Amino acid sequence: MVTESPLSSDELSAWAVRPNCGAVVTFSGVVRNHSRDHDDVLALEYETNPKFAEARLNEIVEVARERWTSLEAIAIHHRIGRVELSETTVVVAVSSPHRSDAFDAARFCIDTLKETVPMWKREFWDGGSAWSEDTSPLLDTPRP
Amino acid sequence: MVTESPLSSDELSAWAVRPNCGAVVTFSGVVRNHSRDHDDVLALEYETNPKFAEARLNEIVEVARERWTSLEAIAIHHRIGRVELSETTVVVAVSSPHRSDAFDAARFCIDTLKETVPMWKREFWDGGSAWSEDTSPLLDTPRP
Amino acid sequence: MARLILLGPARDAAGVGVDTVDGDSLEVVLVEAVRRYGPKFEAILEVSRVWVNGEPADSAAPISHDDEISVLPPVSGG
Amino acid sequence: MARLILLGPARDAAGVGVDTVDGDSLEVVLVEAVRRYGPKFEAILEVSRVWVNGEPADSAAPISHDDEISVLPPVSGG
Repeated sequence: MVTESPLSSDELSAWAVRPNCGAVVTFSGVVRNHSRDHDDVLALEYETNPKFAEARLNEIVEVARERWTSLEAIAIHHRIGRVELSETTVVVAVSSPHRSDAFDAARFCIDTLKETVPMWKREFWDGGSAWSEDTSPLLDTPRP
Repeated sequence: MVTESPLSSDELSAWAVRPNCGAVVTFSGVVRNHSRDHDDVLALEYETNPKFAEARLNEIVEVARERWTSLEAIAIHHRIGRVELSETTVVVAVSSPHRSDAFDAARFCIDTLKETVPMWKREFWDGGSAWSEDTSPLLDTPRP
Repeated sequence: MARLILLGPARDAAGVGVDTVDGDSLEVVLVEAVRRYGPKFEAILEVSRVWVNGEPADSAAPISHDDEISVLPPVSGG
Repeated sequence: MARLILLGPARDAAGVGVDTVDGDSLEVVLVEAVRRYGPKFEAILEVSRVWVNGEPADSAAPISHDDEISVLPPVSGG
């Protein structure tokens, strides 16, 4: 899902714990102080069409479930709007009885998200802002 | 480190957030209700020599830092003593400017831990207990 | 005629986020959009994907008045 | 003579976690341990690693009275 509220990797990670799962992998994307073009980033601002973004996030989750059938819980939450330095922009949480599948699926989710979800970030630094130039052409969701 | 207190992946994950890091990967090992030999596991009990275990955990962290020089924060916490169903047995948290390094290093830590840290778990089920037979010969810490 | 949705850098370049543009095919609508918004928008359009009603579409796709056309520049989520 | 530390399944098989065993080499100490604890311990020892003072050691390693020998069966941490 996409949300304008602060994200908590804790909540999603706790949600992913299941009695039959020995492994929970969490990826958190965090606003860092530098980008490809600026070394004094203060905040990011994400813009999207939430309907498009959520549809694509759901497709990623579906494909991951087909590729790694051992997965139990899996979710992707992406924050939109303005996000300050060190705040969380995206959380992926995956649980499985098998840690290898949990790692592979979590990585697939974040790697795929960056290429298939319509989402644009603006970088804010002291005195200015611009759209991020660290972009990827928008691709279709990969097949399972 | 090893500890008899409950582990919190939240704390370690929050600790790993650094201003120059865009990626935080967390792995949590959780007591699951089945093992290779039993499908009604209620708890695990970990036994170790804490001095040996901590030395080996520190070596894993050192090797990971040498292999993935972009790493910022990295820590491995392992619980010892009795751990109940769905409680956390081990947490690995890694942050890096680059998500690929964070994923690789987190996976390396948990995979290596399972082969190089002197630690033995006993499985408890309704009416009995036994040492886990899902074991690995104790290996030396790999070179960087 | 169709509803045109311009997102992210495409919105900035066009100076507008939502517009109504005439045309009975996707190609005709986009030619009119370029005429209206100028070369900065054209440069972004060239590297963008265009969806009709939330789905990738061909430039020959016929357009009717209740269609929604979205211009999606290269993305930077995550 | 040395201090022998038996961990995990090795402790269970020996029926003791810490013991004092005579011998001036690692090999001699372990032969005495097998004699003392029996075949169940021997079976585990065969698949275990043995450390002296916290480091992997060869069976020919000389042992003095303040050495600490640890028997480390196959592990199951994580």
